[in-house]
Amino acid sequence: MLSLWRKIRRTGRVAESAPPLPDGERPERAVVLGGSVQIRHVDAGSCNGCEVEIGSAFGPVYDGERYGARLVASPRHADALLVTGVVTRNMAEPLRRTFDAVPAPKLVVAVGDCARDCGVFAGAYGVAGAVRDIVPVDVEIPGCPPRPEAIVEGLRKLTGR
Amino acid sequence: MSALGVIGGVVQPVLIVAGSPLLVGLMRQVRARLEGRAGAGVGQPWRDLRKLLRKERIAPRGTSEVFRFAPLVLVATTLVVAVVVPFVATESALDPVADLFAVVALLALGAVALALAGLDTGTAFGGMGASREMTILALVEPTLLVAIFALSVRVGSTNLGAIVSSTLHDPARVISPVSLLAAVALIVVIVAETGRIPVDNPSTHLELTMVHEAMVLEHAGPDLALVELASAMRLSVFLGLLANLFVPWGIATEATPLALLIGVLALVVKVGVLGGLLAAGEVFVAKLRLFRVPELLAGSFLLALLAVAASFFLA
Amino acid sequence: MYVQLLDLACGALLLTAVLVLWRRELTVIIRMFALQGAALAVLVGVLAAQENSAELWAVAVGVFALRAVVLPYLLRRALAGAGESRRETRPLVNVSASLLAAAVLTLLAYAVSQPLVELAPSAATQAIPVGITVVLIGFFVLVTRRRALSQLVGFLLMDNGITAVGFLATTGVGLVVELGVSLDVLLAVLVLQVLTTRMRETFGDTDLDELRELRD
Amino acid sequence: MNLAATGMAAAVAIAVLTALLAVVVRTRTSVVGVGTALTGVAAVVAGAAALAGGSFSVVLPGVLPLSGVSLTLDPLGGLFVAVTGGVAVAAGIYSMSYADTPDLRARGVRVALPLFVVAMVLVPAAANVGTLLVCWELMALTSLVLVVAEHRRGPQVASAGRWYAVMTHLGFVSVLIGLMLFVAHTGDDSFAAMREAGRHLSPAVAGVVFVATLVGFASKAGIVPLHAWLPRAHPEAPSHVSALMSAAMVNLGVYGLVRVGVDLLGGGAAWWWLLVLALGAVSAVYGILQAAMSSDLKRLLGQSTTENMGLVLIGVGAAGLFASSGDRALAALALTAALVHVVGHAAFKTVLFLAAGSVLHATGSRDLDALGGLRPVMPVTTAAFGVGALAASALPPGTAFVSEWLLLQALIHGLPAGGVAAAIAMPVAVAAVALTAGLAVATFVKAFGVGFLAKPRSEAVAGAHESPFTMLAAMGIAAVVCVVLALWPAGILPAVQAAAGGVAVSGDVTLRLNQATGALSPLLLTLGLVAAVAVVAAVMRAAVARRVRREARLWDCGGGPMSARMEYTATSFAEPLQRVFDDVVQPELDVDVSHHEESRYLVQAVEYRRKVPDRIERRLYQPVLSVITAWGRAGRGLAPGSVHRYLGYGFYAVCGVLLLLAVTR
Repeated sequence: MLSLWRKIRRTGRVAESAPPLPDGERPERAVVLGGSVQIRHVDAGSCNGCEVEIGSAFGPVYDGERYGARLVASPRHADALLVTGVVTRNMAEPLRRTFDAVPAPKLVVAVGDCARDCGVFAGAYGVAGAVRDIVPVDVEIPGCPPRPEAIVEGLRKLTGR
Repeated sequence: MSALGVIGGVVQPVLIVAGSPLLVGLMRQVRARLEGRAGAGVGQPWRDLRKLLRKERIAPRGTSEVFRFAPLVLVATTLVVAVVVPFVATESALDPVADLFAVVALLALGAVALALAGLDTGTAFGGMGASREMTILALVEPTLLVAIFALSVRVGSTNLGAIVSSTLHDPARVISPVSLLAAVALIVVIVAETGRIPVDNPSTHLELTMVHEAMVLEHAGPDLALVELASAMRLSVFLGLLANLFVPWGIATEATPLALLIGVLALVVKVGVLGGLLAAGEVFVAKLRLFRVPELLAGSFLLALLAVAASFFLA
Repeated sequence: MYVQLLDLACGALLLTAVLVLWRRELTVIIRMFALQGAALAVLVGVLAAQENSAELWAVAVGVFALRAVVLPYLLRRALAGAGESRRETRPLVNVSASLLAAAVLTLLAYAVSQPLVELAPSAATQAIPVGITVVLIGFFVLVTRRRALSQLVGFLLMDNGITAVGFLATTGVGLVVELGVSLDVLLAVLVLQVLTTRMRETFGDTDLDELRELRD
Repeated sequence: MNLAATGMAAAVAIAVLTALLAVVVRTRTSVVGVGTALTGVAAVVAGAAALAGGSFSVVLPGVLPLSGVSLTLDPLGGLFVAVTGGVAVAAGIYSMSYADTPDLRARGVRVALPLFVVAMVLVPAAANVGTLLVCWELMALTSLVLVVAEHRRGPQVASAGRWYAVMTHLGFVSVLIGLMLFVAHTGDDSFAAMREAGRHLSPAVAGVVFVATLVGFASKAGIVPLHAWLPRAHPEAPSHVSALMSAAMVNLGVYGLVRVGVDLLGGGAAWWWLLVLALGAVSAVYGILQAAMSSDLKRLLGQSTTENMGLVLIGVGAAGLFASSGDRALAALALTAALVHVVGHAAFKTVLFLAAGSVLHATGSRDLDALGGLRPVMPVTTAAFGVGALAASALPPGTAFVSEWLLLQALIHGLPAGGVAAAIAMPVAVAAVALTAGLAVATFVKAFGVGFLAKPRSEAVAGAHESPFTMLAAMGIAAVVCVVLALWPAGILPAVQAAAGGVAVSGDVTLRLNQATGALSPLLLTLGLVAAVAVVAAVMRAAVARRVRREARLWDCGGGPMSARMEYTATSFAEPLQRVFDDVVQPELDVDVSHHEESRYLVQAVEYRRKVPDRIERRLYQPVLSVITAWGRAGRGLAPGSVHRYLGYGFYAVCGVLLLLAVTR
C-alpha cells in the first residue's frame, strides 16, 4: 500500500493539458445535453484497432472523461452511440435495436474509416454497409484507426467542453 | 416538534439533495487525481442529472408499475431519512421516526423497491442484480443491527437524537474500544450497502460483475436520474450518519442562524472528508469476488459483536 | 484517562487478534502480530504509569523489544525464505466460519472469566476476558491453519494473551518471571524456525498437513 | 351471561349446527363457508369482550367423564380466541368458492372445517387439563382430515398426513405426560388449583413438567427440531386450511407455552427461558433459511411460519428471562412484542396463504420456477400478496416491522437487566433476529418478484385468470387488517397488553416505551413516506421535459427475442445465498452433461438439479425412523399368520399379568 502511495506521488498528473475547444459546428441535439454525454460503444464489425484507441482516449493521458463524456454499460443510459467498424450483416439488426433502445435525444458517432465508408472492407460479401446506411450519423471521426486526440476531439464536439 | 427540529427538517433534505451529487463529483475527482487524470469536475454529476431530466421516458414492454414507481420510492425513502436523521440539528422534525432501526429499515425498503424493479423487467441481468443485492442486504443486516445495538446500549435508546446528544455530552466515549470497533464494522457495512469497492464497482461496464448497476440497466432518462440521485443521496446519508454517530461536533443544538450555519458547514466538511477518504481508499483495493464478500461481512459482524462484548467487557 | 488508555490497548489487542484470523497474506499477519506486541507493551506501560513502578516500565520496554521487534523480525526472515507460499490459502476452517467461531469464543471467554473478574473488580481485571479471548483465538489459529508460520503466529498469539491476562490479573508478575517466559518464547520461535527451514528443504513446503506422510 | 360467554356459546352453536347440516343434508359449500365465517365472527366478539375485561367462567361437569368441561376466558385466552376467529372469518369466506371442488365437497371434509375452527376456539378457553386435552385432540383430528382432503392429488398428500398424524400425536403424548405429572402433584386438574400449587412445585418436577409440555407445544408451533411435519402438511392442505393451520393453529403452541410456563408454573428458572430463546433463535434462522432456498410457494410460506414462531419464542423466552431476574416491566415489553407478532403473523400469513391458494387455483402450480407474469392477469391477488409480503418482511410500513421493533427494543434494554446469561443471550438474539429479518426480505422479494412480476415462465401461467369474488373478498379483508395493524398498532396494543399482563408501551399514533426512551410511529413514518413520494412525483412532473413514455422492447443486447427460459428463476435467485450458507444447508447438486454422439467435445444438453434437503430432519429423524423400521421388521417374526398363535399371545399375557399380581402382592 505504501509502495502504491509512493508511486502515485511520484507519477503525479499524467493527463495532458486540454487542447483548445475544436471549432466547427456542433450537432444541434448535442446542445441540449449540456456538457454531459454518456456513451455506449457498439462494435459493429471492427478489427479492434479502433477499440484500442478508444481505450486510450479514456485512459489517463487523454482523459476523455474530463470533458464530460463517459462510457456506460447500457444503451438506456446512453446519449450517444460510438460505433466502430463496418456494419456486418449479423450486426445490422442489433445496431438498429441498440439505436432504438437509446432514449431521445440521441446521437451517433462513427469512429474510423470503416465506420464512415467501409474502408478496406468496402464491397466485401459480409458487409451490410457503413454506419450511416443503417442509422443516422451525427459525427464522423476519420482515421484507420483514428488517433485518440481525434476521438477526444470528436467527443468534445458533443459535450461542448 | 420544536423549531430547531422543523428547521433541521427543511434544511437537511435540501442540503442532501443539492449536495450529494457534488459529493459523488468530489469522490470521482479525488479518484481521478490519484489515477493521474484531470477529472470531469465536481459539478459533473449535476450536469448528468440535468441532462437525464431532459431525456425521453421509456416504458420497456412487459414491465408493470413496480418498475415505474421503484425510483420514486427509492428517492422518497432516502428523503424521509434525510429529513428525520439529526444531520444538521440535534432535534428531529419527526422524532418518532428518527429511530436507528426505522432508518435502517427505510433504507432497506428503497433497496427492495429497486430489486423488485430489476426482477420486474424479466431480463437475466435484472434478476441477477436483484439476487445479489438481496444476498448482500441479508448479510449486512445482522452487522448493522448488532453495531446499532453496541451504540445504543450505553445510551439506553435507539433514538438517533438521543445517541448524538449523549456523545456530545460525553466526548470521551468516542475513543473507547466500543466506538472504534463499531465504527469499523459500520464502515464495512456502509461500503457494502452503497455499492462501493471492494463489494461492488460503481463504474463497471461488465454486466457479470455488477450488483447495483445490473438492476438499473433498463431505467432511462428521468427514471435513471432518480436512481442516480438516490444512490448519491444514500451515500451521503450513510456517511452523514457515520459522521454524526461518532463525531457529532458542530451539530446545531439551538435554533440560531449561527448555530445552524455551523451545523451545515460541519456536516459538509465531515461528509466531504469521509467521502474523500473513501474514494482514496478505493484506489488501493481491488474489487472482491462476489463469493468473498460474505467473508468481509462476517468479519464486520465479528467486529460489531466484539463492540457489544466490549461494552460489557470493559464497562 | 487511565481507564480509557487501558481499554484502548485492550481493544487494539482484540482487533489485531481478529485481523490475524481474517487476513490470508502472511506478511499482513506478521505485521498484525507486531502491532499486537506494541499494543501489549502499551498495556503494560499504562499499568506501569498507574502503579508508578520502574520494574513494570522495564518490562514494558522488554515486551516491546521482544514482541514488536525481535519476534516479528524473526518471522519475517523465516517468511523471506519461504518463496512462493506467502498466503494462507486454504485453512481447515474457512475464513467466514472462523470469524463466526471467534465471535462464539469471545462470548465464551466472557462467560468463563466472570468469576475471575468478580474476585477483585477493577478496570484492569474487567479486561481479563480480552486476554482470554486472545488466547482462545490464538489456539484456534493454531488448530485450523495449515502453514507452519501462521501456526507459529497462533502460538505467539496465545502467549500474548496469557501475558495480557497475567498483567491484568496481578498487575505484573515480576521482572524475573516475565524474563524467563520471554526467553522461553524466543527459544521456541528459534527452534520452530529451524524446524520450518528443515521442513522446507525436505518437502519444499511448510504445509503441516504433509507431515502426515511421515506416518504413512 | 356476558358478551364473552354469549360469543363463545354462539361460536360453538353455529359450528356444531353447520357440521350437523353438512352431515344431514347435502348443503352447498357456501353454507359451510358462511357457517365457518360466522363461527369466526362469534369468536372474535367473545375474544374482544374477554380482552375488554368481560371474562367468564363456566363449568359443565356432566359433559365429559372424569374431569368435566370447564371453560374460562381470560385476556390471554381471549387474544388467541380473537385471532383464531379472525383467521376463520377470512378462511370461511374464502372456502365458499375455493372449496367447491369434488375433493373438498366430500362430506367428512365439510364437517371437519367448522369443527376444526371451534376446537381451536375452545383450546384457549379450556380451564382444566381434561378440557384442554380433549379440545387439543379434536383440533388435531379435524385438521388431519382436512390435510388429507385432497389425497387424490398424489401420494405426497398421504405422506404429509402420516407425518402430521405421527408428530402431532407424539406432541400430544408429551403434553399429556407433562400435565399429568403436574396434576399428580396438585391433585386437582383445574387451572385455578394448578396455578395455586404451581408456585410450590419442587424445581425438578417443575422443570420436567415444563420441558415435557414445551416439547409438545413446540411441535405444534413448528419449532426446530420438531418442525418436520410443517413444511409437508401446510403445502399439501387446501389453501384455506393452510391459512387456518399456519395463522391460527400454530399460535396455540405459543399459547400453551405461555399458559403453562408463565401462568400455571409461575415463571420458573432462567434456564427454561434460555432454552426457549435458543429454540426460537434456531427456528427463526433455520426456518427462514429453508424458506429462502425453497421454490415451492406454499412450502416457502410454511417454512416462514417456523421462522415467525421462532421470533415469537425469542420474545417469550426473553420475557421469561427478564421475569426470572425480576424485571417485570421489561418482561411485559418482551411478551407484548411476542404477542403483537402473533397477531401480525396471523394476519399476513392468512393473506399470503390465501393468495397462494388463488394462484394455485388459477394456474394449478405452486412452483415459483414455473410462475411469473401474474400481475396483468391477477391484479387483485398480486396486490394482496404484495401487501402480505411487505408485512412479512419487517420493512416499514409493514406489520412485522412494528413487532420486530418492539422485540429488538426489549432485547436491547434487556442487556443491563440480567447478568452473564443476558449479556451473552441478548447480542446473539439480536443477531439472530437481524439475520432472520434480512433473509426474510430476500425470501419475500423472491416470492413476490419471481412469482408475480416479470413474464410467465410456463404455459399454465399464461392462461391464468383472476379468482372468484368471495376469494378476493377474503384476501381483501385480511389485507386490510394487515394494513391497519401496520399503520395503527396502537389499536391492538391495549388488548395485547391486557393479555401480556403489563403495560410496557403506550401512545396512540406514536408508540412510546414506558420504562425506557424509545418511540416509533408507523403512521407518521408512512405518511412521511407518502408525502415524500408525492413531493418527488410533483417535482418530476415539473422538471421533466418529455412526459410521454415511449414503449420500447426490453434491452436484450440487440439479440433476442428473449424467452422465458432466460429469466432469473427462484432457484437462480437463491443461488448466491445458498452458496453463502453452503455449510449449513448442504444442498445436493446434480449436473448431468450429455454429449453429442459424434464428438465428446460438443455438449448436447446440461441438466441441473438442486435439492436443499432438510438437514436437521435428516440427521435427527432418519436414525429414529430406521430404528423403528428395524423393530417393525423384527416384529414381523411374531406374526406368522397363525390364529392359534395370536390367541396364545393373549393367553400368555393374561397369565403373565396374573402372575405379576401374585408376585407383587
